[in-house]
Amino acid sequence: MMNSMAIESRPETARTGVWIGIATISMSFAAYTSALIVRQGANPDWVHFKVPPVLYFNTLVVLASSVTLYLAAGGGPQDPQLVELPATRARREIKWIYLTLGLGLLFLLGQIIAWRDLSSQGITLASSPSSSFFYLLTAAHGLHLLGGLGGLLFVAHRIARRSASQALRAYRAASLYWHFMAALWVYVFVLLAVRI
Amino acid sequence: MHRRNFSILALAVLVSAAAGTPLHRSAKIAVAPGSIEGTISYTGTPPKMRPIDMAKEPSCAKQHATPVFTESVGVRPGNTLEDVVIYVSAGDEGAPATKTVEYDQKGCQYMPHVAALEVNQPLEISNHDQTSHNIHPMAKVNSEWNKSQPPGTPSLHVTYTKAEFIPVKCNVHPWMHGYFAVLNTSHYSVSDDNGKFVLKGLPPGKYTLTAWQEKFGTQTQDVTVGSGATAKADFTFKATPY
Amino acid sequence: MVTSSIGRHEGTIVGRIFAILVTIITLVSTAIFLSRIWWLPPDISQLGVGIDHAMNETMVSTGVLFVLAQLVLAFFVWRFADTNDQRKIKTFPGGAIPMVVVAIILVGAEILALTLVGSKVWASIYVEKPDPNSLTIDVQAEQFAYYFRYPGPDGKFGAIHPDLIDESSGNFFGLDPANDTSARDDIVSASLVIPVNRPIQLRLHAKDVSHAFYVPELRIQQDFVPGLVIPLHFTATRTAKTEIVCTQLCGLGHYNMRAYLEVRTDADFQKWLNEQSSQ
Amino acid sequence: MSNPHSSHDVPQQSFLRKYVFSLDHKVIGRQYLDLSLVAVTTGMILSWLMRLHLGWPTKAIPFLGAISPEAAGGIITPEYYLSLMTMHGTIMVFFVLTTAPFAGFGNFILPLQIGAEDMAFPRFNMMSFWVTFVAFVVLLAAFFVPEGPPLSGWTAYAPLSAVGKDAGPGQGWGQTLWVISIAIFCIAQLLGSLNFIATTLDLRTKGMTLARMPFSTWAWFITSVIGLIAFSVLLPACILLLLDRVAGTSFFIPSGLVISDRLQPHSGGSPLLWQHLFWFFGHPEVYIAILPGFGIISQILPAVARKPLLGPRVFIGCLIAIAFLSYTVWGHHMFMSGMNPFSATVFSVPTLIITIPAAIATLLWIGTLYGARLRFTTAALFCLGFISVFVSGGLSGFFLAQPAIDSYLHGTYFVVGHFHFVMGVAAMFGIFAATYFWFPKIYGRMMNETLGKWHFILTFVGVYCIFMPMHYLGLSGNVRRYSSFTVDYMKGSVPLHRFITVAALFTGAVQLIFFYNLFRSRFRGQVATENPWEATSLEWTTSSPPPHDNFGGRLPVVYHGPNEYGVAGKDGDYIMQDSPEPEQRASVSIA
Repeated sequence: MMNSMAIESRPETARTGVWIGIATISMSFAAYTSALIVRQGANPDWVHFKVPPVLYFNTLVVLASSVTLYLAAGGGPQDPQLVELPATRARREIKWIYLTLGLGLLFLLGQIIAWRDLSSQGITLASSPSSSFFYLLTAAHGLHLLGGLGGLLFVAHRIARRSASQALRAYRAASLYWHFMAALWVYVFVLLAVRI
Repeated sequence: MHRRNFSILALAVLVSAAAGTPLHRSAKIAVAPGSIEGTISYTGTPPKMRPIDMAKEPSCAKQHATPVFTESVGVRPGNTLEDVVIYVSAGDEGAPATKTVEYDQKGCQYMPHVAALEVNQPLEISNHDQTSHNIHPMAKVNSEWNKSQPPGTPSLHVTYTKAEFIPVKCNVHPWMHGYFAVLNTSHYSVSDDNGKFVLKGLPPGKYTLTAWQEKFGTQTQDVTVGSGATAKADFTFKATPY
Repeated sequence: MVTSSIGRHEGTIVGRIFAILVTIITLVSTAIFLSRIWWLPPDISQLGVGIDHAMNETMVSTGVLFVLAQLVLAFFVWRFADTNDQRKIKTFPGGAIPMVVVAIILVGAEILALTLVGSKVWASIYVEKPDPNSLTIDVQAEQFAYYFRYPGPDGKFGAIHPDLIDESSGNFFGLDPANDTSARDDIVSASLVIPVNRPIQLRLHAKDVSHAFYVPELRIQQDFVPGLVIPLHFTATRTAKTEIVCTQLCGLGHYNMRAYLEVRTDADFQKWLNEQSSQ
Repeated sequence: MSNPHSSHDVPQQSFLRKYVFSLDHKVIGRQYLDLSLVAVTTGMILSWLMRLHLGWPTKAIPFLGAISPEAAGGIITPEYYLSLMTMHGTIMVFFVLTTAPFAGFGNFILPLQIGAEDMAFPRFNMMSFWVTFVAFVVLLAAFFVPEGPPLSGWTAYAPLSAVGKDAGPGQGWGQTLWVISIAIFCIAQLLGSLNFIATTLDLRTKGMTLARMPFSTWAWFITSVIGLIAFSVLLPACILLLLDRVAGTSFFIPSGLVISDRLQPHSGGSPLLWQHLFWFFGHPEVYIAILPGFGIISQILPAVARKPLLGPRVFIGCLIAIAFLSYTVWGHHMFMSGMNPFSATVFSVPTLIITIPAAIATLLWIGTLYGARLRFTTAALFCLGFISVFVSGGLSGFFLAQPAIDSYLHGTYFVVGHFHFVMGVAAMFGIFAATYFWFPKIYGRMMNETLGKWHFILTFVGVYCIFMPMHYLGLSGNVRRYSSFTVDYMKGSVPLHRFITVAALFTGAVQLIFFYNLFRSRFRGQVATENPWEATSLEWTTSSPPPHDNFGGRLPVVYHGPNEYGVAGKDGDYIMQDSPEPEQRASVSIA
């Protein structure tokens, strides 16, 4: 987690925190997964249904948001001597961050559409164990992603203040979390598509 | 009501208030109340009353020299039925009742099996056993509660505000089942161990009478009570063995 | 420094008191264990012997460790108080290594012995298949009683329909005698009556929440899990009347959830069965 | 943080910022300790009521009838007993044994011991406390809801905990609040654990290598790793349970249940799933409660024995081994649960193996005493008491770890005696030791040692009188969680239960000495010096209590491990961790 981009010797506690958070979230999704597998095996009342098609689009959106966030950093390594971000560069970076933010919101909107789609078919939280897990996993992921949106806003705020090192730290922590959210969604999506 | 009858009406109010009967039913003065009596019986084969196995609660089991039987269908000699609630379901709106109805737990049985009472009438539940009971009236219209009553604790006092037939059970002793019949009328009765009932103090008039049995449901018939007369009303339920 | 002497010399008396207390507590506790004032009730089951054996073995080995550890602790506390005699501190001979070795060897040997003995006994009760000639009895646990069902003369259990359960009419299992002829002769009892020396196979199911089946004299215990039918088998070797109690928290009447277990001679058992089916 | 000038002058802060929503780890640590003091008092009073009822079930308890409608006439109903038991267990496990030794002392001491100015995420830290506080309030609120407080035990086995109020009193709002409270508590613990880990990894001062970390910091660090994994499983489990209760899902509720004559509208759930999820958390939780105690004992013992802890690296290894193994043993709570009997054997092996590191740690403590110059401070006595009760409780675990013997002892008072010794009393002794030891650092004043010693001696005798007899009861088949003993074969146990009740009331009364000492010393105690116990770790290099930024504008540099006792240092027979003097070999004579 440390690399040459770190411009101070002070450890990046925020990034450490995100790594630990990732461990936590992974563990709780592991718990949901094992509950899903056990519950599916416990009884033959598991009702299979097709995942709403909008989820395929959502998957693309969330992956695209990962790319736009990566592009926000300009792609390449940063000059370690840089103290203040040049204004043009800050503007450009903020633009990419907002694009990511927009894609994140689009993703959440898509999730809500998926829920409405299902509930219009009469598939609700309590109607079968498979739908319970569908709503549960998507809601849990969505809530965590909401936290990531907060992180992105914070990064934009830091870039606007144009302290290069602070902006970089914030970006490195928030983007780690955001990429993890994208990866977690792919996991959740595959799990749902395969099991439900 | 016309104006010239006003004084008569006022008198009637006084009389009826003194008699404790509702106003509009006794708009005529100088009448003697009548009564309704009858027998509850069944046709067909009723379910067998099964002996209750109280082995898990020796303190209760030893109170019964002869086996106790299930009471959900109280079959009595002459094809009659005990514990059927007979009440006026139309033609009477009841009057506030203040007398406390007692519901007892003794020998791991409810005494009586069915307690009939009026809306808002005080109900006192007590435990005369050496063991702890829980009283769980499974009300749907009224509010449901569930409380333990260890031996030696004070009686529980409750009232119900809406008419309902409330099944009562004790989870500690699964065979203990009873009913609270909460009624909107002050004219009701529960058939005795000969299947007989009598409703007294009814002002003359036309009534709808309902008989309710916990397994067989309800039956109704219209009865007209004359002044000082005793009307007959028998009910017959159709029984099936299972 | 004023405060640095706190508990230094004047405190040694407390250390001695502690050492004496530990010794007394150890000896008294051990004596009560050895006196067997509180002990397992006599065993009436075929497989209980193995459990009692494992129990005794564990009692002896942990008892020895208990007494040793506590007394060594008491001795060290007594012996190595700071009495201001300028003595040098000493390190335990060999350092940490003997501790590791002792722990691994002692505990390891213990584990091996216990697992070998214990898992055999465990397997014979809970893993091995029951005798094919066993008497099968259906057990239902509910808030807060047990009901036992025998198949009746036809040897077949009627099917269970939870929606037909009607306790007020005595239909605790939800049988359907109107349509199911095999249910009509099922015998339902509130006590578990069994013949002596005949393998018994219980099928445990719960009506509402989790419960347990525990008979200390039989040395067996098994939870009822709602939604599952759990088999349990044993053979009683002596006639007796004892209790079955619930050990899994099931609600307000948990403490009073019990049934009697009556182990009878074969003749007595048949007599009882006939009485029941005539009802 | 890298800028010592700005952090030295503390800005003027509002009252709220300074005492209520403080970001200072020391204030937060004290808040945690105060919260757990309230919690432990509540839990203890609940246990008194339970014990009184078990000793004299038909006697009315004065005033109780007036306080709680569930106990009409002062007589505790069976459901109220179970509620008391549930709340006692939940409060003690979550809000005392997890909160005090880990969140409380850990918060105050850990940053000091690694030479940091604060936690890595002070805001998370503050939130973590207040979320814990909310969880506690929500739990207590369950006492005041119409259907009564929850009664399905701290393990809340489904379906009893999941089906709602048909299952009896306490299964309405009370149980719902319980689930919500625990879920909130999980969030607080996750925030806290995250903070502990990040702080230990990132904020160690110069020279504070992992090998030089004090044992208590090691224990808190490992505990937070365990907590992170454990609570991130309990949280989903609580959410599933909550959905079963309020949203009509069927994760844990199977079909065909008839409860209070009503066929339940659920289908297909698995009650065992809850047990697996719960115990996957529940067993590590035992170590969350006890490992800080391990660390505290290992930290205090060298200071009072005036010699280094025997095998410091072996000890750390034991902690790590326990942490790892704690995730492989949860099934031993479920030997009788109806899970596959083969897996019982599988789970019993790591359960027995985990006793090896625990046994090594115990032997290391006893071995440390050999050739020591023991100073019997109250903290020292509680350490010694810890060793004694941990041995007693640990050994009874040998019985329960074997499925065959567990089939007799499971669900009896033997289990109650076992876990109260090993997890309750041992962890409490750790908390007491930590309190007497660190009180001067936390409040700047000394506790009264004479009262402390009385407190220890009477408590020590008291707990043995309470919990040793429970093992005898268990051997005779006395079942736990019974509100009275009406079963024929248990009737004979009542006299022994009365003895336990008397012992419990006595031990509880003895704690009044502690409370008095605690409050009096806070305001009237003798003023403490920087390092009253002549200990080596960094918290003793700063003033008592430490300034807002811990080290007064500088950060200490570490040259030594925490274990350098019994050597000739410039302060006496020990070398402080930040002392620049060269490392010395302990001048000990080998016996």
